[in-house]
Amino acid sequence: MKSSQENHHVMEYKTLIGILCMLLILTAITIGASMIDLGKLNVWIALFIASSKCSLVVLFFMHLKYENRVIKLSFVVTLFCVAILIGFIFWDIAFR
Amino acid sequence: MNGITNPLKNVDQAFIYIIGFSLVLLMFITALMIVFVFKYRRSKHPEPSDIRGNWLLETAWTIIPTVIALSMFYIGWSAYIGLRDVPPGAIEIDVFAQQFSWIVVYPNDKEIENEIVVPQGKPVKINLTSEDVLHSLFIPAFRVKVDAVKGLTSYVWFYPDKKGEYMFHCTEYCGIAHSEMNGVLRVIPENDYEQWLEEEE
Amino acid sequence: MKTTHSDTKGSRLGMWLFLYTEILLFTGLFILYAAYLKKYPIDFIEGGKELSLFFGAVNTVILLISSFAVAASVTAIRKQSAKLSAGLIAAAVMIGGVFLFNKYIEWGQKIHHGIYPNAPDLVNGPPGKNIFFGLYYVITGLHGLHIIIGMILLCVCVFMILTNRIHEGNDGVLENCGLYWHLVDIIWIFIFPLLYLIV
Amino acid sequence: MTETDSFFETPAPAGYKGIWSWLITMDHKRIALMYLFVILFWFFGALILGLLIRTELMSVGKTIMGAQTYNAMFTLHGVIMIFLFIIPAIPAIFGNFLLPIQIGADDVFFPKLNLLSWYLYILGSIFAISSLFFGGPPDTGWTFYVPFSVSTNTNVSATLMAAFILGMSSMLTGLNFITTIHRMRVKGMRWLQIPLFTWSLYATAWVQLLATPILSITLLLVVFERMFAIGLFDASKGGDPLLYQHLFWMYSHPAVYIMILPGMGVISEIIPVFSRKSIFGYKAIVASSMAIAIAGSLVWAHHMFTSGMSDVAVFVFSLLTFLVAIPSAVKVFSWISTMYKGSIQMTPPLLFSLGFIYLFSVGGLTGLVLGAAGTNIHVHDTHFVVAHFHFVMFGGTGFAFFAALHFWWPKIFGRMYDFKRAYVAATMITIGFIFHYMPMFILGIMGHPRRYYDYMPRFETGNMLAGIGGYILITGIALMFVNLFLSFKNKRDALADPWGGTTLEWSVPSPPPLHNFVSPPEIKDYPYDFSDVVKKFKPGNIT
Repeated sequence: MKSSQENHHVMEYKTLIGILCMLLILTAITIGASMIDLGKLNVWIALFIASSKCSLVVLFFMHLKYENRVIKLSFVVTLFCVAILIGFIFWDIAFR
Repeated sequence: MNGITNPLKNVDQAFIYIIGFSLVLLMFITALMIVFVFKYRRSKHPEPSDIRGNWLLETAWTIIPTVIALSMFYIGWSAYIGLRDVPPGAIEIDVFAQQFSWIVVYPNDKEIENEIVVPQGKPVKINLTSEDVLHSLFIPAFRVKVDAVKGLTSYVWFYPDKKGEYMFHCTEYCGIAHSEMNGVLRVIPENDYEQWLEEEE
Repeated sequence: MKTTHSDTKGSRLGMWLFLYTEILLFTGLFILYAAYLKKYPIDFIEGGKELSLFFGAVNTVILLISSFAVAASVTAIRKQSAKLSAGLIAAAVMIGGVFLFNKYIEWGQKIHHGIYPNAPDLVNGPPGKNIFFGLYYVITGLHGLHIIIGMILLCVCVFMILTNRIHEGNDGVLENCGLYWHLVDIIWIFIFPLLYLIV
Repeated sequence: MTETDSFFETPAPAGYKGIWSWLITMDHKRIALMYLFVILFWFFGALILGLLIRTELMSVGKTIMGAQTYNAMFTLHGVIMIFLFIIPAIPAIFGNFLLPIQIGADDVFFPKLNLLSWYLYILGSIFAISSLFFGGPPDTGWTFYVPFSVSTNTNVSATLMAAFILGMSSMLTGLNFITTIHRMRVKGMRWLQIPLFTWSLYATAWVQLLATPILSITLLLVVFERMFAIGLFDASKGGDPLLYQHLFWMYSHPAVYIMILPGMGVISEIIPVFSRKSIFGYKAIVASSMAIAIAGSLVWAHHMFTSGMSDVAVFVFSLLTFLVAIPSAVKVFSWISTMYKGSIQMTPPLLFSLGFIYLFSVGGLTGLVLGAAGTNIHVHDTHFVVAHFHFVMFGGTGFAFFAALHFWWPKIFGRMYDFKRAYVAATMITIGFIFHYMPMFILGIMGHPRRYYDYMPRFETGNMLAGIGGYILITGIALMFVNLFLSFKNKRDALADPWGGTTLEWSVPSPPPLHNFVSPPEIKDYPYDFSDVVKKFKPGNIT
């Protein structure tokens, strides 16, 4: 049996609570932003805030910040893939 | 002939260009393969050389095919543009595809089924839509094809410069009688066409 | 004998790979959302207004808290306080239950108001609205299914912590189940503004 | 029972006998053989369906079946060949068997998951058959295009669920492979020492992992559409049928690379071994595998040039399609250069590989005709396309599969087959293949649409020729399998390394023992270094 002691990162409770607070604040901001009508910009703001929240969860709750390169890199690849799939379909629908 | 180039010529040229290049390449590959297998067979050539790569060669055979491929793309794309750019003054005909027939409606509301009649020497634009599932209008003689989609109007145009009768088919699978969903495209002289258009069924 | 390897790094890699497939699964739906938002911007805004901001916001907040609880429980197990860890997970499961209960009420209200797939009001109304609610039901339904799966996984974790099969030094299972729960949370982070907050 | 006993003689898990030592096994080699068994079953079934289709088309009008039967048959032929044969064939059989051995591991990373994948495959199979007995076999074509797949009365849902489950099976296999390659390489094996077959599986696994979920959700949506009439793809309710096609091809085009990449990996193993010479441009082949995997995911909409999508999209996707051609061309050139100044020994696996290079080149080059927008319009959805993708999938992956069977058969079963019969079979298969599919190119250019139950009389000669070719082809395939199975009777034991290979699987006994490696394997600096082999096999002779 190999030991599984490969430097587990322990997140401090304080950090976690800090992250949670930030997440809640961002939630409030996104609700607030949706009250103001900025036209098309609204969607982008909402997506930006959601992405920030998502980054917080992924980096700290899911420990991605402390993971090895393989996982970090493959996660970026996946996001890239998602962006391509959603983006490339607009070659069609935006010009139809 | 009123300055319109028939797009099918470009399409055919693109076919010849791409298939020609491909045949040359294919023969080259096959010949090399056969020559190597015979020339370097073990009984004749028991001592293999240890070659693991050649930087120059590998770069060359990445770049040259890229150039060829891009030229093919360009020729294919310009042929496609010809199929999409409808010249002004085209006759517009509406076609409705349904399981399993084609309803053809002329600007004066004349309606016929499974038959398209067009005058010789005038560009024709067909606006196509579907009443139910997907269909696709394919007129092989004019190298055109487009899907009929419910809720979407698509078009093809072609230039009938010769008289005659041509088949058209459905090429998007649409059910049990898919293969029977054919029709005839008749190209007739312009005078006959005007007369035909006014005729009652 | 085959060595029974306990390579937690490897199983975590496997879990992440699995999460990628989940992300791509929802991407399929978000592609549809993006395409239809482009096609029916007005109807989507109208549809968004009919959804209850209250339920959406509450569910967002509680999911975030449950995510925190799961993250904290991993910390707890590493600090050798198994009881706290189990408690936090149990709390997360309960929050998941509240989430589902809210969802149930919300769906119930919608269905009561004649908004459900293939409802006459929707079919005869503006096409974009039908699409919006079609997506709403599919996305939230699939997400709800993931919540249920996540809750089951977390329950297993509670059980394993209490029977000392997850402990400090062997917390791979807890960590991986936690990852899954966080992913479900992330997906909701995107669903919430896209469905509820669209203006 | 000793450590060197083959995995056939060592039950895994220990203590179980007979069928149970297979059904609950977690040994990657046993699972590979279970895959072999069921995949061949489906392959034969779908071959027969294909033959019946071509028989029906041999003459104008009704020949042996009605239109509905015909439609169901080409649908099932497609679904079975794609989801139950080509996609799993090489990864699930040879990948499972060889990947761990090639990287010096004793199993895949998640053995239980591996077994689960097999059971998911079986469950998918059951769903696929069930549609035959409940509600009538589907008649939508394997593409399940909406709105037809939503409105038809046949039991499409069962088939959709089958494809969904099979997708999960393939996804989990990919997940397993990636983790295995990352975590279980024997100590000292660096990334650029991994054999090319494993590299190709690695590239494939990423596509399996990232593309399959899109198909899963799409098929699920069609099932929902059929059950609840949501209207997401229904034009009369505001849906857009074209979006289905986008989503479908987002998976199904990359799936083409899931099918062909492992085949290319097989060829990259075989050519150097029988040329007794290092593969030409190892790094270029690795890079092209990854390039194909990435670029192949960006070109899905080239299946939709006539669908009514925007011209801008046609431009972009046509351009990208031509760029995918480059890495494939690089591979073909590398294989041929590998033979240059080699010491080539003709064997059945090599003959199949040469067939692969030729047929795959034809398939790839005709792909250029389809990639160019202007020419695509004319030949799209005609027999030209049918011929093209059969050249790539059957002439490519199919031949690679046959080559792999002949190449690794002695390793897997420890038995050598008869060469003469294998040559006869390979020749028949190739000739039959060319007779079968070449006429379809001509038919397509003449304007013969695909999925046609009946056709114009002027297409009859071509269809007749294709039919005859089909019979030659299938006779050759039958002969090939008879020959392979006869090897069990001959009792000609194969050596551990009958061909003179350099990768790790040739360093273990044939068949391999349960734990693959009795002592830790030795890693060469370069996986295709033949200098030792050349010394050992002087003068070359095969047992």
